[in-house]
Amino acid sequence: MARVGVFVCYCGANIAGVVDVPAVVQEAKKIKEVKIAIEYKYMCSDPGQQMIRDAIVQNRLTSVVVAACSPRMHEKTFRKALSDAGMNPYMLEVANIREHSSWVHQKDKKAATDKAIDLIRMAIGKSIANEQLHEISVPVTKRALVIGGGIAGIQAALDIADARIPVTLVEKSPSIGGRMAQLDETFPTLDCSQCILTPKMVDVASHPYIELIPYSEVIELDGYVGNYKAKIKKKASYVDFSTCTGCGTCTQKCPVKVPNEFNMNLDKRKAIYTPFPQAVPNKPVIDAEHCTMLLKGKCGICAKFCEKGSINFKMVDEVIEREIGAVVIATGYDLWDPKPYEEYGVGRYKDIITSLEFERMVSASGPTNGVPIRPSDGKVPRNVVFIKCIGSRDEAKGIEYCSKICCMYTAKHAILLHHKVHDSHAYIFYMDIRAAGKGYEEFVKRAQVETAATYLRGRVSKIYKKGDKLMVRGEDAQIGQVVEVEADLVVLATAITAPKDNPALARLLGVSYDKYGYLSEAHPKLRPVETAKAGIFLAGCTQAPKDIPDTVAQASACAAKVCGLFSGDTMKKDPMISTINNEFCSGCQNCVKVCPYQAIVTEEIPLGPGSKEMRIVAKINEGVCQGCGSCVAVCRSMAISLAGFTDPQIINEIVAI
Amino acid sequence: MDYSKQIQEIASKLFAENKIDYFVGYKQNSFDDSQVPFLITDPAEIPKLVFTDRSVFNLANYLKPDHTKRKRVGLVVKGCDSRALNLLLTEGQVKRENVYIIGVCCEGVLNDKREKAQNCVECVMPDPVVYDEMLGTPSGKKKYTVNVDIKELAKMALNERADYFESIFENCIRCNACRHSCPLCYCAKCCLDQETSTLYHGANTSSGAMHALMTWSLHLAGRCVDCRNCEKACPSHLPLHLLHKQNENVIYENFQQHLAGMEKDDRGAFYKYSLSDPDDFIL
Amino acid sequence: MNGFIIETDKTGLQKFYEEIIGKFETYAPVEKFGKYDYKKVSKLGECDPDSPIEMTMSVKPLFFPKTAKVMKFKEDNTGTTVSETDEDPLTGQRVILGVKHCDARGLQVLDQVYKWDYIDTDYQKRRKNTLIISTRCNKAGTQCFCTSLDYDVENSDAHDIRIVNGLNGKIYIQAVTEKGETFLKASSIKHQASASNATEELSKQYKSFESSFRLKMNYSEVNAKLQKLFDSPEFETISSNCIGCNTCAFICPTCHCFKITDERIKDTGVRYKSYDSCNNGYFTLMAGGHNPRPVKYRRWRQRALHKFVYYKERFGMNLCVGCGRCAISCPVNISIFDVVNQVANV
Amino acid sequence: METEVKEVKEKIVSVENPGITAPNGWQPVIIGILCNWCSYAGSDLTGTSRIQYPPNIRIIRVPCSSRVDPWFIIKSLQTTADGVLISGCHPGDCHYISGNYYARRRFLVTKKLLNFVGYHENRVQFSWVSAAEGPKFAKVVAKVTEDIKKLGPLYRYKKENF
Amino acid sequence: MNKLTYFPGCSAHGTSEEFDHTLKLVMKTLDVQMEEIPDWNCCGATSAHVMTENLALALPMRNLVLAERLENKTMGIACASCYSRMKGTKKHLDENPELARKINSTIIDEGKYKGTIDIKSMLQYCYEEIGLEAIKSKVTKPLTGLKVACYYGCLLTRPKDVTLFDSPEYPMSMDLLMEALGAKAMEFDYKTECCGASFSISDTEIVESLSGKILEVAKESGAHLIVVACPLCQSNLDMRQPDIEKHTGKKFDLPVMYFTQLMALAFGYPEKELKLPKHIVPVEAALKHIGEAIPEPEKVKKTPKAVEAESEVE
Repeated sequence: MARVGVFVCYCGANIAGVVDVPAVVQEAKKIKEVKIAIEYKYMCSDPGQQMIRDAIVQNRLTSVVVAACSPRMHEKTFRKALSDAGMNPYMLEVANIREHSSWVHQKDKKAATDKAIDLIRMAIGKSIANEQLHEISVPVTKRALVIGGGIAGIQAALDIADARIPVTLVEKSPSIGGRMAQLDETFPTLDCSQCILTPKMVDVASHPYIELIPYSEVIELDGYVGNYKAKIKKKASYVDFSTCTGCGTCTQKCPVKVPNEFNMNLDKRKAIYTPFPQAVPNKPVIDAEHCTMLLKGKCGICAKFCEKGSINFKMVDEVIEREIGAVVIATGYDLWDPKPYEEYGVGRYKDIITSLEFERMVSASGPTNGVPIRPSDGKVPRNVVFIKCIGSRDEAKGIEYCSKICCMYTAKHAILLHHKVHDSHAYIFYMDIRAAGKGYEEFVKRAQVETAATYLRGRVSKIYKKGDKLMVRGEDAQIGQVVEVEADLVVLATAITAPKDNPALARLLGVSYDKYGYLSEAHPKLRPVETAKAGIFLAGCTQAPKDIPDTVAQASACAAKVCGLFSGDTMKKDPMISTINNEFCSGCQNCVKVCPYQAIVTEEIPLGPGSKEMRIVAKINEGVCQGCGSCVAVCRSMAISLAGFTDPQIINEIVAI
Repeated sequence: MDYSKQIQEIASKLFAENKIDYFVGYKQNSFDDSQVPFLITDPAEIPKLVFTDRSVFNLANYLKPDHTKRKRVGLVVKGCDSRALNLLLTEGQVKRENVYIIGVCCEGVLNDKREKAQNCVECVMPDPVVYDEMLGTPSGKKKYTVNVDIKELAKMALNERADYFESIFENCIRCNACRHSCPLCYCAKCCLDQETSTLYHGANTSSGAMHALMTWSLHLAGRCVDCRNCEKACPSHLPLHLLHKQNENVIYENFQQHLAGMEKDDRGAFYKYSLSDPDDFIL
Repeated sequence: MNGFIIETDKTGLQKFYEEIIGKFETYAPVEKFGKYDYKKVSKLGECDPDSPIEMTMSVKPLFFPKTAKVMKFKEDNTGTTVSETDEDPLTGQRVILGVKHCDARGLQVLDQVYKWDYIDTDYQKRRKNTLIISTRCNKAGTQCFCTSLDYDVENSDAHDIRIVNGLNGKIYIQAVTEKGETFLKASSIKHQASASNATEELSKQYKSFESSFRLKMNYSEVNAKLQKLFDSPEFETISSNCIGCNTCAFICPTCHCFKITDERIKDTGVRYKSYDSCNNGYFTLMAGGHNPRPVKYRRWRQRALHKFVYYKERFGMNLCVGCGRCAISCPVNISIFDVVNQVANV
Repeated sequence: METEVKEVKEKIVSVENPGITAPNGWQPVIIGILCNWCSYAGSDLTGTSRIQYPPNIRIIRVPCSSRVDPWFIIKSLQTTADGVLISGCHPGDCHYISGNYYARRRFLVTKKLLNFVGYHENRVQFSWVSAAEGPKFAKVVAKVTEDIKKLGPLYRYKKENF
Repeated sequence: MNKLTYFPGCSAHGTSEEFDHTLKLVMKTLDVQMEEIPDWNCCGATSAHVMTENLALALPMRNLVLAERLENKTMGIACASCYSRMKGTKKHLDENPELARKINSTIIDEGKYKGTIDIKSMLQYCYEEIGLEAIKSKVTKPLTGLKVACYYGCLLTRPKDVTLFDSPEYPMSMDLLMEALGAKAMEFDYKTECCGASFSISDTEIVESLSGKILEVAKESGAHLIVVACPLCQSNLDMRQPDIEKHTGKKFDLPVMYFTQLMALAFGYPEKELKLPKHIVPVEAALKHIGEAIPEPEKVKKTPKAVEAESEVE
C-alpha cells in the first residue's frame, strides 16, 4: 500500500502568485494514497527539505512528490533530501508546476491551478509505480582527450596533465597556439601575446603526461562517460617528424608560394612550411593542395635538400585509436566575413581590412614587421577609422549577439597604432563601449586620453572613394549630425562566429549546439563547462565569445571537472537504464538492432528450469546503456522496461489526469 | 495447381534420409473440399498429403509451437508464407538448418466462395523468397497495388468510417484466434496477455478490442505478409486485413517501398530508418 | 410436457413473428460480416429465424454476455466505495426467435452451473424474463451431432415454443412449456388444436432431420470409456494440430469460464467479467507461478473430459450439446467429436 | 510574446461522432509527451521566458521520443485525452544519436492508422522542438490546442469510461 | 520575336519622353515586340498610400489585371517608381490572398487577378531576359572613350526582397550594360544614394544637398555623364543641376542620360533620335568623347608588402 507525501512549493510568489497553492494541497489530500500534503515558501531551502525529511519519517512514506520548479532544476536536491531521510532517492517525483504552469499561465489563475492539480496527480500516479533504484558504478579510463590546441586547449591539457592524468591533445593545424599566437599584444596589460603563450606551448610539447598529435582531427567517438573510444585521423604531413630536425632548409628552397593564412593572407608562405617561427612542434608540413610534387609529380626540391631524408611523398593519412575517459572541446572561433557590407565597398577597396589583419600588421613578427600599411599602395596610414560591431549586434546583415571582445581589442588597436605611427590618428565608430572586466574601463580611457583616439558614437552608413582616400560617412549621434572622415585605412571589427565545422563535430561527439553553432553547456548558470553528454566539457570560444582570461579560466575549470571525474577508479552512474525480463523475451533481437550504443547483446539461457535446450534472450550492458528507451518501444513482448520511465509509471500518469 | 505427388515424394525422401522429425503439409478435410494443416511424424501418413489451390493456411505458423520449434521440420510454403518464414528466420525464431523448405510458386488460392482470394489477386510475391526446393515456375515480383477496401474506406466520411470500425471492434469477442493463427505472433507471452502489464485491457468491450487489435496491428506493421490467416481464423468474420493493409500501404509509400519479409535479414520498416523519411507531418 | 400444436403456413408464421416483434423486445439472428448473431430487431426483415446453424453464433451472449460490468468503485482518502453498475440485467419481458435446439439445450446446461453454489442473479433474471422460441433444423450441419448425445432433441423442453417446418410445406407451432402455452394463447394467431396428423408430421420431419446426420456416436459408450482415459497418449497427437487459439471456447454455447479484470481512470474504476478459455496457456497459472496445465495436450484433455465426463458427473448433463460450432470455427477444423471418438476408440 | 487562444463561443461538435456536442465551457485535455533533452528543456525555457500558452496541455517527460510506444497514444485517447502532442529533438540532434529517426517512422504509421480507424488527424500531432526553441514550443501548443478545440470532445471508445 | 507587356507610366509621355522613345527604338532593334497595356492608369506613386492602403493597392492591381489579359510572360516598366509600386503590390497581394480577393472585388469588372505576370524594370529586362551578349551583338557604333557613372537610384534594386534584382547597395547590371556598349563605367559609390526625389517640389534645399553630393561624387569619379534608368532621377539630377550648382557653388555640367539613349546611340541611331534638346544640361559636349582613347591609369607602384593573394611559382 503506497504512502505518498506531497510537498507543494510557493517558490516565493513565482508559483503562489498564480497557482492557488492551499487549494492544490486540499485536492492532493483527497487522493487515497496521499498520507500528508503540505505547502511551504521554499521547498528547496533547508527548512523546506527538513519538512520533507521529517514527513518521511513520521508518516512512513513510500514515495514523495514535490510540486515545485522543473525537475531539471532541483531533482537532485530533493533526491538528496530523500536519501538523507533514509529513503531511496528514486522514490521522488517532481511535479513541474512553475515552468509548466504558474509561469506560462499567468493570465488564467484558475486554469493554472487546475493544471497544477493534474500535474501533481500525475506525479503521484507515477511515484506509486516507482521502484527503488541504486546507482551503478562503472570503471573509468583515466585519459583525457583535448580537441583544439589554442590557449583553451593548452591550458586545459596542462592543468589536467599536472594532476598526473595522461592527456591526448589533438590540433587541426600543424602547430598549436591557435588564434592567440596570431595576436600582437593583449589587452588590458599590453603584454606580448607570444611572450606569454609560447612558454606554455613548449610545456605542452615537453610534458611527460601530454601526447601532442598535431595536424590531425577526431573522426569518431563512441562509448560513454569514463569509457570513450576515439578515432583520430593524422593527416599526412609528408615529413617524418621523428627524423626532421626542423632546420628549415626545405622551406627556404621550396619554390611554391602560397597565401599565408597565419598572416591573414597578407603575405606568402611556401608549400612546405611551418605556420610561424615559434611553432610547436617546430616541424614543417607539406600543403598537399599546392605542392607541385604531389600535384604534378614534378619538383621534389625539398626532398633533395633535406639531409635527414625526412621528406616522404608517399605518406598517407593514418587513423589511430585512443581509449579515453573524458573529452574537452576547445575548437576556438572563426571570424565573420564582412562581404554583406556592400555600402562600405568591402571587397572593392583593398584599404578596408579586418581587425585580425590589422593585428598581424602591427605584430612585430608579422608580414609588415609591425608597421601598419595600406594594402593598396603600401603607404603607412595616418588617419585610420575603426568600425565596431561589424556583424555583431546586427540582425539585418549579421548576428544578434555581441562578440564581447571587439570593444577592447579596438581600443588596443588604437593604442598600438599610436605606438607604431606616432603622427597617426584613430577614429572609432561605436554603438556602445562594453568594457566590463578588470582594468578594462581604464584601458579604454587610456585609448581615449593617451592616444587621443576620437570615439564617435554611431553607425557608418557609407564609405566611398575620393582620390586615394576613403571617405567614411556616418552619424555622430552625440551631436546628432552626419560626419565624414577622410581615412587612409579602415579597420572593421568583425564579429566572432562559431567554427563552421562545429555542428559536424557536435554530431560526431553527440553534444548539442545552438543556432549559431556554438556548443551548448548543460546549464547556462550552474553547469557552464559541461555539455549535456556526461564526460564532455567545453573550454573557450567554442561555447561563446570570450576574451583570454575567461577562456583560460574556463579551461582550468574543465581540468578540474576532468580531475574530479577521474578521482576514483570507478564512477557512479545514473541507474535509469533498461532491464530485460527473460520470461517474456522472445529473442527477436530488435532491441539489439535499434540500440544506438550497442549496449544490448544476446545470451543463451535454458529453455525452462533444468532443461537442456537453450534459447536466446537479450542482455543489457549496464555500463553502456544510456537509458534512451528505444529498445523498450520496439520490444513487442514488453520484456524490456526502462527504470524510471516504466510503462506502469507512464500509464499511471496518463490515466491520472 | 496440384503438387500433391511431388510433395509426397519429397516428404518420403526426407523421412528416408532422416533429415526431419516433422513434416507439415495439408490434408483433405473429411467433410468438404477444404484442407487442414497436417503434421506428420510417421511416414505412413505421407499419402494423405495434398497440395492444391485449396491449401490456404499459412504453415509457417507451425514453427511457433514448442513441439516443433526446436525440431527439424520440413514444410510447404507459398509466396506469402515464405516471406513470413523469412522474417521468422531473421528474428531468430527458426534456425535455417532446422527447416527444409519446399517453396511452391503459388498461382493463388481459392476462398470458400471458390473464387480467387483477395490477397492472392493483390499478391506481390507469389514465388517463394526462401526455399530448399522449388515447385512450379516462378512468375516474378508483381506490381504493388493498393488494397481495394482501403481505397473504399478512404473515401468515407470520417465519422462513418469511425462507426464502421467501431462495429468491427464491437463484434470482436477477443478469442485471440487472430494472434494465435498469425505466424509472426510468436512472443513468449503476448503483451496483450500480460495481466501485470499496463497494456493489459482485459475487458471485452469495444475499446478493449480496439486497443488490442490496434496494438496488434502496429506490432505487425511492416512485418505482416498478408497471408490472412488471422482473418480466416476469426469466428466473427471480421475484416482484420484492413488494419494491416493500411499500415503496409503507408509504409510502402513512405519508406522506400518497403514490403515485409522480401529480403533476408530485413526486420521490417520499424527497425531501420532513412534520413529522408517524410518529416512534413511534424510541426 | 408438450403442449398443443398449431398448424399454419409461411405467411401465418410471419404474422406470428411480426406480432411478437411488435409487442415484445425481440432478439433474432441478424447477419453481420457474413455471420448471424442474435441482435435486437425492430422488424422481421432485419433478421432470419431460419439462419443456417454453421453461420450462427449461439444465444449464450444474451444470457452470459462476452463482457459485463460487475461493479464500479471509487478510491479516495475516505477509502474505497463500491457501487452498482448502470447495466440493467433485463427486467422486462423479452423473446428470442430462431433459437437452435442445441443452443436451447445449452442454456439448460448453463443453468446448472449458475444456480449451483453461487446464484448468478443477473443470469437468473435474464433467464426468467426470456421466452425462447426455437426453430428445429431441417437438415444437420456438417459438424452437427446433437442427436447422438445425452438429450432428447425431438422432445426437448429447453425452449418454450418450438417451430417445425413440416415436410408437407405446413408449419407447426408447438407450445412446449406452460409459459409457452400461455404466450401462444395470448397471441392473436388462431389456436384451435389442428389436424390430428400434426404429431406424425412432426416425427416425420424429425426422422428425416435425424437421418441427415453425418456424425453419429454412441454417447454412453464414449462417456464410459473416457472416464478411464485420463492418461491416454492420444491427447498429445490430437492436440499437435491445434494452434491454441481460444475460438472453440468463445463461441461454444456451453463454455462458461470467465476472468475478472479492473479498468481504472483517475480514482474510479470498473470491474469487468469477460470470457476466458481453458485453452489459454495462462488460464491455470497461479499467483505463485505454478501452472498445472503448462502444455497444450493437458489443456485439451481438460477440455474434452470436462465436456464429456466431469460435468456429467457433477450435474448429470453433458457439457457438449453437439452444435459443432467449435469444429466450424476452428482455423484448422479440429472437432471435439473427432477428438473424443479418436481417444475413446483407440 | 502572447499566444493566448481565445475562447470558442459556438457549440462545438465532436467530429468523430457528430451526435455529441461539448458541454458549455468545455476545455480539451491534451497530453504532451516530451523528450527530456530537447523538448522538455524547450518547454522549461518557455516557462523561464514567461511566454504564455493555453493551459490545456499536461506534460509527461520521457528520455527520448523513441521511448514513446504507439499505444501510449492509443491509451491516452481511450482514457483521459482529447488529443496528444508528442515532441522530440530535431532530426540529427537526438541526444541518443538516432532515437527520433525510429520514432518518426512509428509516428507516421500510427497517425495514419488512427486517422484510418476514425480519429481526426489533428487529434495526434508531433513536433520537433529543440532546447533553444521556447517560443516555438508555445506556438506549437497554441496551434495544437486551437486545432483540438475545433474538433470537439473525443467520445469514441470512451463510453465504457463510466 | 519575343513579346513584352509594356507599362510606360505617366512620365513617359511627358518629362521622360526621350526615354520612352529610345526604349521603343532599342527594343525594335533587339526585336522585342512591346505591347502597351491598353487603358493603363496611374500606379499611385507616392500619393496613393498616404490616402488609403486599399487605393494604393487597387491602382496597381488594375494595371496588373489588364496586363495579365495580354498573356505575355513578362511586363516591363519604364519608371522605377511605377516598377516599385507594381512589384511591391504584387508581392503584398500574393502574400495575402484574402486581401487580394477583397481588393479585386472593387475592380472586378476589369477581370480577375491571377498574379501570374512577372514584373521587371526595363533595365532588368535588358540585363536578364535579353542578355548582354545579345546587346553586344547589336552594337554598331561602340561608345569607346565615353566615361559614364551609372546611377540606379533608390528603387531599382530596393527593397531587396521585393525587387529580387542585383545588389541593393552596389549594383553592377547597368555598369556591365554600359561596358557592353563599349563605354567605360567608372567606379561610382553613390550609385544608390538618395537623390531626394520626394522633396523635389516641397523642399528643394534637401534635394540640392543630396543630389549635389551625387553629382559631386560622379564628377570625382571622372565620368563624362551620368546614366540613369529612372525618369525621376533624370529630372532631379538634370533639371535641378543649375540650382544645385548655384547652391553648392561647384560647376558640374554632367549631362544625365537614359541608358536606352546610349543604347540607341550604340546601335547606330542618329543623334536626333535621342531627343537631346529635351535635356537641360547640354549633352553634345559629353558625347564628343566617344572615340577618344582612354589613357591607362598609371600603375600604382607596389611596395614589396602590397598584397596579391593568389599562388604563383617562381
